[in-house]
Amino acid sequence: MSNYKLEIKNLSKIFGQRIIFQNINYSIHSNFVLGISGSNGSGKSTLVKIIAGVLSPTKGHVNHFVNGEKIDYEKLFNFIGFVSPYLILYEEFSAEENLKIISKIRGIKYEAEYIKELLAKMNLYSRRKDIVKTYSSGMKQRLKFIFALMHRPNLLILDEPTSNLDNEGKESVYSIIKDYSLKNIVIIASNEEQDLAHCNEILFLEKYKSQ
Amino acid sequence: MFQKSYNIFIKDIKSELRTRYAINALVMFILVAISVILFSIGNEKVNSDLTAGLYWVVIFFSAMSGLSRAFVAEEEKGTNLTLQLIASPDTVFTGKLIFNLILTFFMNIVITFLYSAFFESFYIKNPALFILTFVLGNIGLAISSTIIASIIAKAGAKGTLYPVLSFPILLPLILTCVQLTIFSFDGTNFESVFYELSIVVSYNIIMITVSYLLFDFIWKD
Amino acid sequence: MLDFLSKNAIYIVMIIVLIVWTGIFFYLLGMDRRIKSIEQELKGEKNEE
Amino acid sequence: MYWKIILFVLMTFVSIAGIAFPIVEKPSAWYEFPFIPGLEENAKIIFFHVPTAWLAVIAFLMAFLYSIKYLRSKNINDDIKAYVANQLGIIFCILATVTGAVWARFAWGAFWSWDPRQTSIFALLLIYGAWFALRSSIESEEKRATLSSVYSIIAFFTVPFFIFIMPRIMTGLHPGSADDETSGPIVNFKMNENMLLVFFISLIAFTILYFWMWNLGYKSIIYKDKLNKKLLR
Repeated sequence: MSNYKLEIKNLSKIFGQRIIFQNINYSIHSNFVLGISGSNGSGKSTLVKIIAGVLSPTKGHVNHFVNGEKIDYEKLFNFIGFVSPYLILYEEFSAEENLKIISKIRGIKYEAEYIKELLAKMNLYSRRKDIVKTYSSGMKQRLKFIFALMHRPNLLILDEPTSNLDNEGKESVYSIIKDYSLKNIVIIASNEEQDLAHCNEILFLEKYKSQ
Repeated sequence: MFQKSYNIFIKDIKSELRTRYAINALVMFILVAISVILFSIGNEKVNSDLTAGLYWVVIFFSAMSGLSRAFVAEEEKGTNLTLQLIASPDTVFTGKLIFNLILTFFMNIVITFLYSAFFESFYIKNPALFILTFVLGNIGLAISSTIIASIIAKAGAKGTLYPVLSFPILLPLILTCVQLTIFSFDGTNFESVFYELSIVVSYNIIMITVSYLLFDFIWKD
Repeated sequence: MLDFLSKNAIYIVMIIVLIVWTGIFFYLLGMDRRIKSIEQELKGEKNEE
Repeated sequence: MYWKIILFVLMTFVSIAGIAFPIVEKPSAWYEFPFIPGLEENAKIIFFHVPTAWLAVIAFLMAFLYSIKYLRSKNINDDIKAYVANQLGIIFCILATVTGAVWARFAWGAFWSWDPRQTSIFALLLIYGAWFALRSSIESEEKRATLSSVYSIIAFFTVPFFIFIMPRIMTGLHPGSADDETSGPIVNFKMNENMLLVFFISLIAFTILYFWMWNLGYKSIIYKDKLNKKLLR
């Protein structure tokens, strides 16, 4: 069992003179689902991007620990799975090619069996050889889940996970969240009641607007 | 680390072959640029100094039309975030740099062949010096244009901004390379061009160091 | 005095340059004051909060 | 406050000395400048032209330093300081280019002759121009600050190359570059002590003036931003 710890210290993000959020302090361990909620434009996506290390904060730090050891920023990306509406995969390649290319760039082995399983779970196995450009938005969203899970991350960040999904898709997402949170951390940024119902704790961004 | 960068490069090549945005346009651009120069020269006899200058002018503008592709394509497709999530900044930069290096060499070999076919004064008396200049110049060109491309990919008005930002940065390199090309036409020996060669080498070293140091800041939104 | 100046035109140039410089200097001085007063005002408001 | 008075006195002195002190064959009195063959009365440009070029370089250096500082601190005020430094830099760079060209028309017979110094200042002008072009094309304040800082730093590292390669490629006409290989901004043509003194006073006065203007410039922008923020709330 992996022992993952996420630590958010005095985190602030300021765009120009506009304060997005201020002084967020949080610390969570494995086997935890954290929800992030806030009105549109409140900075949910900004916060998850900072946690994933693709955006730099104005002040404060986000530290990731695995088994008590701090992870270098340079290696962080292999510990994180990320799903969000603004994430776009390479549309000129097929789903399978995308996954193969990505695992090569990540420098990990392409686990054919595991990915086949994921493709089947996400109802994409029959269309795996089609170019992503021809997919519907719901199918693209499901492909993103495979992209996020294929390297078995310790921290799964889901930004609006159920957008564009039908009921069946939503159900499989919830089952993933349930399975995954047993050993790892899952962060869900969403405003949907249904999504937030799966969280152990919810962080309301409105509280961090100003002191 | 290098293996991963190489895989990014392979991905770019595959994507390029599938979409063929840059390659076709680039080859046409080179042909057009050289024929414009040939038309404007007419029957005039061009001396070797001017030929060397024109040679690097074509190289500069071809680079400006093709080398921004590596980052701009990623930005246009919106796949920036994906790449951020699967590779460290250094890996990405190395991958893109390899892509641009290959593209620069391909492009400039084509240009060199066309020049030696159509320009009488493009006669090299010191081939070793010419090849050395060519290799070092191309490396410098690829490094600087890769880092500038990563900047303009995040800015608006990408097409026009690229040559504007690159020119002052590339000017020292291009001036020295023009000088070295003239020397290779004149058949100057290596000892007397040591100064120029060391300038090009130090330019390349400084640029690659600065690029790796600064790329983190550009790449992280 | 006038006679001397009309013979040595360079001194007229000098006087003109001096006048221009004095003008620029006092303009900058005024600007400096204005900005300082804004600074005071901003600080004052902070204390009231 | 004292330094403002000092600035006023120094600049007044430079204006008087630089314009009115006579140039004679054999200087004897303290206010007489030596006669430099080929330059004659034109030599007086040094008191006004060289400081503008000097300030263009100082501004460039300041922008570089504040760009580094911005990347480290992510404090938008550092970016504003770099911005104002570059604003003043481009103004002084244009002044230096124009005054140099006007002078060159009478000293060398042409406004522009691609002398190493002229080429270098042209390159500096291009860098400044490119920097402002880059800035105007980015809307997000933070991105603009980061990218223009990065560009500032890259550009800074290319400038030394001009100093090394220009003299090899072109023959210099510029005073102070005729027979020195490095052709840095060093003044080694024959000035006597008086002239040198006035020249350095002029440099000091212009530098103080620059810092004053820079100070006013960045403060006005920072306060404007603060007031905007207050109004938004």
